[in-house]
Amino acid sequence: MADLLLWAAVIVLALTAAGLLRLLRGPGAADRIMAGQLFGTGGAAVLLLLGAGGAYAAIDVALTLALLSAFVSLTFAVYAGRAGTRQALGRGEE
Amino acid sequence: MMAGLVLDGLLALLVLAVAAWTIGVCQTFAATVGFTVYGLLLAVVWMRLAAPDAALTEAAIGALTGVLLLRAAIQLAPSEAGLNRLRPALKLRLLAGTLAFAITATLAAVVFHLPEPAPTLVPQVTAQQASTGLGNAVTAVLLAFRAIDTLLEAVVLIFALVAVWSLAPDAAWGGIPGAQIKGGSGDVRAYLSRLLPPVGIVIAFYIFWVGADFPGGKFQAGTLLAAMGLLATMAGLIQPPPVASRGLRWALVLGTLVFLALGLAGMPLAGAFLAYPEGWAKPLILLIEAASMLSIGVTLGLLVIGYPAGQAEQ
Amino acid sequence: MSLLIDAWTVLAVFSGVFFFLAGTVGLLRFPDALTRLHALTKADNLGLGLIVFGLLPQAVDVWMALKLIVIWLLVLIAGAVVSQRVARVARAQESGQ
Amino acid sequence: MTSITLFGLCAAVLIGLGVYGLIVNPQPLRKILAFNLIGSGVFLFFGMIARRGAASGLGGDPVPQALVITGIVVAFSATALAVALLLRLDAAGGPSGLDDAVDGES
Repeated sequence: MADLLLWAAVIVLALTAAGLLRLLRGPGAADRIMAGQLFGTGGAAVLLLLGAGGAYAAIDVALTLALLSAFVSLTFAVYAGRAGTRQALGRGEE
Repeated sequence: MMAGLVLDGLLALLVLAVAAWTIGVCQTFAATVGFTVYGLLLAVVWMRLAAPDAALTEAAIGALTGVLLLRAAIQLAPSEAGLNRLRPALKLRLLAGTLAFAITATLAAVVFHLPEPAPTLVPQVTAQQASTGLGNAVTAVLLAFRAIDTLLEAVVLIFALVAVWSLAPDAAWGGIPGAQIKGGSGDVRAYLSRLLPPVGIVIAFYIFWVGADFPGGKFQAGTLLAAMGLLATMAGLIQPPPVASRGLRWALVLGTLVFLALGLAGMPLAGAFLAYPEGWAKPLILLIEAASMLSIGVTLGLLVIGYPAGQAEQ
Repeated sequence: MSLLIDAWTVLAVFSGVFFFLAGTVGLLRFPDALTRLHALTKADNLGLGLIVFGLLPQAVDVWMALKLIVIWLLVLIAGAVVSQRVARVARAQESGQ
Repeated sequence: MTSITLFGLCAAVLIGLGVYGLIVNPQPLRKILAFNLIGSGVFLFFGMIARRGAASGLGGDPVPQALVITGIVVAFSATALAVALLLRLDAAGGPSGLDDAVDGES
């Protein structure tokens, strides 16, 4: 059973890694924040699967992660939304 | 066990990919997002290394560092935009690359030549752990066997905050730390900033309480409190107290004072500095943890908010 | 009985993983930021929700089950609020270009 | 090739990446970010050593793990101080690029 959950964790991590492409290519800040959010959710899912598989402390880590990824994603979205940011970052874009 | 190795391999590759990308990408905002993702992945790596306390700390501190770097990136964006397109000379990059490769190769060699009967302090810790009454070995090390490190670490945090505050321009000294944040916008963001902090505080106290016997503890709980405070502050719902306020300064040093007082009390009562009288270890440790959790939370939050900039500059 | 529980866990967890797959494919393949956002938040929250439901019977005590539910609710609420802000950034980004 | 060695090598490469980023990146804020990579690489190295010392029911040796926790928090406060210095330098209109050699070539 634990091994099966571990394989599920491997698949979820692989899928989250695919989300990395969007992080790398994402034309705009919005796409990058979304990729960050996907990592937050995916990371929490991987930790839950590890936690149920035996390392019970992983559930607490997932709890902290879920709480803080909300905080970080919101802060990134707010700052990316500010007029000054887009204009300043627009110039910096490759 | 195969699944474990595949998971670890994928994790290591992912961590390195995100780290390399964070170094390579031109745009600072993207690098900050990459660094936050890197912190998340590192928390999972710490779980795979059977260090749940470190995973909790990494997840919490990673979030604070991400926000800290983002705020700095936004403020420095105009002046640093010009530097974005500057590609350092090829010569410099080659030299840096060889140095980095040399460091990595040496460390890799060390990894392969570690002493075979791996040195460990587990027997000593487990032997003495019963006297502290704590189930969590890491908390026992942090607050009983190596209490002096934790005490000095709390002092280092206060020094860091004093140093950050001392950067304030003279006109703004004693004022409200951080840039003046306009009033809470009534939109969805204020909704979450009102909803999360109570939940976060309950989770922080849970993480603190569970830290005695299971992974958790005051550092992780303090960081969560700091994150919730920041969330409310950045939404403009609360304002950090001015630097000059007495209450704030007491809150900052409370944890260290309690730690120091109990440590000194240990000398007459238990024969040595930072020693706990027989049977009293757990309650005293929990008292110290409670006090330093609040102090660490306030200190870390104010470290992110930064020095009082006053109206002139922002 | 425990076989039934394990079967339920496997079924729920792997359907949750399937929704993660859908979410990630949506994030990569959809043309613009707003559609990607739609795919991301819907699929991920559902994926995590199914994984949580799959793991509930495996919980050793009621506290663990409670934590699983709290984690899922946190991700749901965060997803809802943050996607609003990200949509605003995405729209501004579209109009900006 | 156990997963412990794997993470040890991962830590070594992280430290190398951090050093490279620290030297090459012209922006001071990115240098701070690279410095954080070096820090987390070193802590990961500690974690690998701790994992090797696992015995009698403990997943890892608690002493290096305790050092890592203290280290992560202190590294954060050092980063906060470095960022504050940078912001104050910027606010006072100081030069944003620290390294003239990079600017010199243009």
